[in-house]
Amino acid sequence: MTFFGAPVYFLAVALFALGIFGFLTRRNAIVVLMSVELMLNAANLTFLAAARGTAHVHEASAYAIFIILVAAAEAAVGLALVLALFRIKQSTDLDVASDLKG
Amino acid sequence: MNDWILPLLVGIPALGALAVALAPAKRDGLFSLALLFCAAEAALAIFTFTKFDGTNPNEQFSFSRPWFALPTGAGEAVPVAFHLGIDGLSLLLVALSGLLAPVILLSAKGHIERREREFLVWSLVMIAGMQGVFLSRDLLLFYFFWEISLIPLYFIIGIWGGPRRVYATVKFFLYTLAGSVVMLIALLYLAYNFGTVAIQELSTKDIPVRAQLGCFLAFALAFAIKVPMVPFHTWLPDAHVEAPTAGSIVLAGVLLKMGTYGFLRLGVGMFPAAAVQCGPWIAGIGAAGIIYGSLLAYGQSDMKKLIACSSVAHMGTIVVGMFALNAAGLRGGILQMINHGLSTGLLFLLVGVLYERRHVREIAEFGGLAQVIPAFAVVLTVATFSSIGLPGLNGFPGEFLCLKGAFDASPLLGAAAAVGTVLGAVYMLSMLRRVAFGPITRGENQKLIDLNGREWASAIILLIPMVWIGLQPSLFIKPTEPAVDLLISQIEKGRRSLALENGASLKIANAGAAETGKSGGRR
Amino acid sequence: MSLLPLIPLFPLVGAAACAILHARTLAARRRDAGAAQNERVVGAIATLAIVASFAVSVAGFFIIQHEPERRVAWIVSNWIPTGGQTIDFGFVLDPLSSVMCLVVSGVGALIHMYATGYMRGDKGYARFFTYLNLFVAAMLILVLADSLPILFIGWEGVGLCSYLLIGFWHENMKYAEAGQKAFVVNRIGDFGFLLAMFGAATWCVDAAGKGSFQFAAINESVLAGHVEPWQVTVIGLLLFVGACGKSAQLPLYVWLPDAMAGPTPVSALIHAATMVTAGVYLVIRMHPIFDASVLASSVVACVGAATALFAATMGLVARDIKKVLAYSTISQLGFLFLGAGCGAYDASFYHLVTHAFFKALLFLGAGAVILAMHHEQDLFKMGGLKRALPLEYRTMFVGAAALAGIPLMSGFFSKDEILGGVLAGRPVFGNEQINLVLYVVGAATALMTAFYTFRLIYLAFEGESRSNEHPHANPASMTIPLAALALLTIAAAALGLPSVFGEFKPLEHWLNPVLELGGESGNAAKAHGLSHSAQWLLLGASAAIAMIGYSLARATYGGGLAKSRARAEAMPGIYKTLVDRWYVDELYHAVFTKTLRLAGVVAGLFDAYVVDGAVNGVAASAKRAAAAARGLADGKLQSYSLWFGAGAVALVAAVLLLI
Amino acid sequence: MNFADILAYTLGAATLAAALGVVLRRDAVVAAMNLVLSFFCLSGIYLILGFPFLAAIQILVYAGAIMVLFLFVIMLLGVSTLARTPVGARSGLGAAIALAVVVEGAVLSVKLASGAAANTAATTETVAGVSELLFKQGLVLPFEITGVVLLAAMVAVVVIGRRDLRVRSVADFAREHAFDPRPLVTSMPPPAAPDGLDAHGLHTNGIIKNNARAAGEHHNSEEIAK
Repeated sequence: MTFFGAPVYFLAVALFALGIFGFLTRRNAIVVLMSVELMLNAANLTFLAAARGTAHVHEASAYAIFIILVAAAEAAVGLALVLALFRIKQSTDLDVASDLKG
Repeated sequence: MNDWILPLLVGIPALGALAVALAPAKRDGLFSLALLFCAAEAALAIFTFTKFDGTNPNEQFSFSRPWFALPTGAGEAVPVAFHLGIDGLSLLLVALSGLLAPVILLSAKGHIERREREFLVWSLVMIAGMQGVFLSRDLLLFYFFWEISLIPLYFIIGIWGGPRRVYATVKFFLYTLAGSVVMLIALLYLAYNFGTVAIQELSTKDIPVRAQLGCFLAFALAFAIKVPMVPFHTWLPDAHVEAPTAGSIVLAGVLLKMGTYGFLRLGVGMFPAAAVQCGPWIAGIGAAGIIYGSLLAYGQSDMKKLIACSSVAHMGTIVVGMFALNAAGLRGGILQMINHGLSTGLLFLLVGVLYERRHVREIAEFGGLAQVIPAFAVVLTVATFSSIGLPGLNGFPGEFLCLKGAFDASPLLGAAAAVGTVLGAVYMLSMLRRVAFGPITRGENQKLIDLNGREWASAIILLIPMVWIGLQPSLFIKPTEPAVDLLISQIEKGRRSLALENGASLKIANAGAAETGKSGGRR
Repeated sequence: MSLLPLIPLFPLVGAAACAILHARTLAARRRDAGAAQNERVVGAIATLAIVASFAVSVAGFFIIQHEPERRVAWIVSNWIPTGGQTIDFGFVLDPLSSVMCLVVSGVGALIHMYATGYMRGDKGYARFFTYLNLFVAAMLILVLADSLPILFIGWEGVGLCSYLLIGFWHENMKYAEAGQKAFVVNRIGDFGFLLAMFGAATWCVDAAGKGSFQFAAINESVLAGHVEPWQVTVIGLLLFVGACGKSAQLPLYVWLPDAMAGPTPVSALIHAATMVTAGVYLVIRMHPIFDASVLASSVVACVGAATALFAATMGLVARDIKKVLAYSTISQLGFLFLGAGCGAYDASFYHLVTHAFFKALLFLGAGAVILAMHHEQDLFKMGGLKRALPLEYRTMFVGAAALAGIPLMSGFFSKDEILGGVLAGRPVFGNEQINLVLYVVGAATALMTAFYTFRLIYLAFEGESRSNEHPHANPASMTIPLAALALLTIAAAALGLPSVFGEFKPLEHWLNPVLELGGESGNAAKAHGLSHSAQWLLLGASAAIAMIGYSLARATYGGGLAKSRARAEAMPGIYKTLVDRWYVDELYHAVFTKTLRLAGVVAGLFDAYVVDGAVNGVAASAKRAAAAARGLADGKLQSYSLWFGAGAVALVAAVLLLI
Repeated sequence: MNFADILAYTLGAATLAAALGVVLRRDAVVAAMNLVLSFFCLSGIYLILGFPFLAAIQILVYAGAIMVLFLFVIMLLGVSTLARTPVGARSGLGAAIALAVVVEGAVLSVKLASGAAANTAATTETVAGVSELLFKQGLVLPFEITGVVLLAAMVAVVVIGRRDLRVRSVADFAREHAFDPRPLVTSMPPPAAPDGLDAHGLHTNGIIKNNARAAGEHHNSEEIAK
């Protein structure tokens, strides 16, 4: 049966689920950011798969591009934060940064 | 028509508070200024008592100004009026709180050393709040003053109290507030369902029995906490032990009466059917309260806590008297409110006198004071015997009527309440003996000085009415009679509507039943 | 007749005057210690007040003779409006209350005169007379009251004064405790009285169905039968509970022996002549109730007899001169209730009057002896006072003779009347035999009374002195009342000679209007009186009893303590129990005081932990919940995102499931 | 099941494997490499889907730029050697949520797939079409806004990345930038003890500690102790 029916969406869902799992459980800040990228790609895939062959192909592509751009900005800022965190705490482990507990 | 009296009764202490707050004077100047206002308040209260027309059952000197309107979803807004009025039920209480005003000030002068200005402001606001509660004839206004009178005591106990004052005052405040919140819900229910918050109108409207029961129970909770009735009484001993003497006098003297007055005016007055239905239960709890309060008092070693527990027992007598729902019981309840205010007020005054000299309240610390300070011992003896209801003093007529009312309602209830008189004698006399009689056990007691001018003045202000009520009770009972008879007619109306309700439900339940319309209430 | 309120008013005014004088002496004493006590002034005021009241009573006595039913009333209407039955502050002077007034104010005046001597030098002199006057005023209110609540005012008033007077020397904690015990036990009695009052007001309705507190109305309604039998019995029994509390009958007698802690004039006035007789007065005043209910009157009779016997046994071994007299008072009161219970109201009233005289005489005599022996009260440390105190010896002998029932003395006749009344009286519990048993108990008590009375006389006055004190003479102000009372005791015999000596019974005729309320049932004893021969037999028996008692006492105590000590060793067990007063005090202490104290502590703990615990629990649980909630915000980013994720997932699931 | 499907399936599987690698591998660098691999596979899928321009963009921007940035940071911080357990304490809950997402995603995708119109493959994505859309009509404003977003991101990165990042309040900022009479330090002072303070209470070493003067104020002893 064709890949472009349900399976492509299953792939997207799987990627998204893995992204969430990585985001929620990995303690290393950088891997967390990567998981975010993963989730964004899953979204991209869904957009494109849905628009395949229809009149909205260009729009889907444009949206995908927007997503990629935003992902880039997000990655940059995320990494800068990780850098700053490292300077203060000498580690990228997220659990260390818990000074704001109340 | 002299409708200026009542707003002045509430206004004088309020203005006094303002004056004291702004006056540039120092300690003594402030006290004398406040005393001036309180003396005016007392004079006006006595003037009101004399001018009150004892034959007219409904409210007099009423003063009513529209205040604001409660917007309701449907229909027009519910008008709320600043409506003050006095009638038989509240006459004696207004007179009592007027009379207590100078007593509070005089006793405060002895033991308030710091932040006097604030204390005076708070006590004057307190008095205004109390008068407001007894005078308001509009439910929302009643609630307004009910809350207003709570805050000053919170500060009085909280700032000038004893070591555990914060715990005591927070407990007191929250406990009473919880009750009044439930009351607020019932109040709003009434406002929105019956379109009015005027007590007079609500009393005449015949509210369906089921709604009456709900509202009555809500109001009853708030008042039961305030009275206090037994399961809700634990805040009283703590509040009293930690409160300064002036705070204790006002708390025991008037604040507790708001609960019983509320039961009377709002509970029985507005929801007679529910009152008839719950009457026996509340009276039963009241009787249990008498015995439990007395046992509590007997076990105490702290003089002030003993008197606090004794007022739990006395308030139980008042509740039993009132919820006997008959002529004698209601008269007794109203009179006993005043008697308890006077005798317990005097007892706390005397404990304050000892506390100012020895800074300790344990009964074991005293002994044989009659030999050192005989005048004090005489006044203490008079107060003790008035509190256990000795004929010739004010306690007897009130307690006699309450017990007679209880007996008329049901002999068992009468017997249970009467046990209180015996237990009362046991713990009060044992306290009196351990404090005033026997050899002088402590060295410090040797050098105690007797009552000074100020203390004598405040004691005499309380002693005069105590002896007068004892010798001529009719002077104080007669003016309340028309209002009580009006209340009795309300109760009869409640009994009829209850019987109708039971009758109706019986008819529905068993269409063929022979016996319908059996009266649900007392015999 | 506006003279009536004057009777209690004079002592009230006297009390007020003495109080003011006392306050002035206190102020004076504080300024310069040792200011001269104006004893003479205080004593004069107090005694004059009582004498004035006595004078008015005498006047009243003669005035009511001309009144139709010998009855005069004075009322302040609507004193306490109760909505139902009104309570009026009213006095009534009728045969019964007039005699009581005479006795109270007469004996009271003599005792006041005696007290001016007895209390000399006491620093609370004025205070004593304030209380004594107040007491007489309260007693007069009690006697003159025309309705139950006003009687209750007098009732509690005398309770208060006995509390104040017993604990007069309050420096001694023992005396203060005795005072408190007296008041509390009285209050237990008053509990019963209160309920009886309410019961009478609600149940004893007249034809129109309206209840009332007035004696007249209540008696009428009972006689007219408007009241169900069980209600009459309940009222009767409750009234008797009140009477037991006040007149120290069996269950509630424990306070009287301790009440001897008060000064002797107090014991004479309150615990012999007046207050303790209030219970009997109440029973006589409400006799229709006791006539109507056989159960109530039988209970009264039996409790009276039991108390008489019980108290007499304790009297045999008491060492303290005042304790002996206290037990004898309880025993004689038992006699009065026995007579009243059997319907012989006039006999018991007659004995009440004579008892008031000779018991007051004995107490005053004992007071004189105590004062002479520098406050020594133990009989075993006295002896041979005959020579030192001749007048006291003679007057006390007269009193003792009357108490013991020596023939031709007033006590003999009145006690005989009672015993006759028991035999011929209403059958107790419905059968005759019990009357016989009660007669035997009465006789035994009479025997013991005779024995311990003369034991007291011999121990105190006969034999050689067993103490190194040399007694000094008492002032005139004390001896005159003794003589007066002795004369009264002798004269009282004339009040009611037995019918066998001819129909000379002035007291009985005088009381008829009050006691004849119930017509035939009113005075059962007289209805089928004893035949002449039975009466002679009765008189002989009583005389014999008295003589046996006298000779026994003379034999054992004539030669000092030797024989009595031997007798005591013979039966140590019984002797010990009697000395320890049948361990009743310990029993009461254990049963009542301890349980009450325990209940107080338990209530305190229950209150602090359960009720307060619940309140604090609510507060604590709120705090705990807050702490738990705070655990969520642990600062870790990922835990926040976890909850975020969980929320999102749940939302999506909800949307999916719902659509 | 033509050739394209087979290729698509393999690429899909490869993407999944790579994604698993990203998530589960302990070493950050290996994770990064796996991510790059997944991007490549994805671009392959885009090609098959008919989005050639986007596939290129995916490779260029994602794999080329973003991943390079990641690797750069990883290398800079040298964190890859951190040998700590990869998975956090709450992994159980995380896994549960992931599973829930899978289930819900599956349900949604089935719903999405069934609704899709028959793919007529009439039009394929062309660069002209996309550029027409982005620059001429339709999505011009969003495009410019993403430009601004990127600018903002750059500024943020510059601010955050500054060397002397001090926890600052407005008061500190004002105090610091007030006129400072001290002469500028012309030459770099010799490196003093790691956490020594110079006369003016300023830190001398390169690594940012909490602002000493600020620390002085509220005694953040934990910082100074370490």
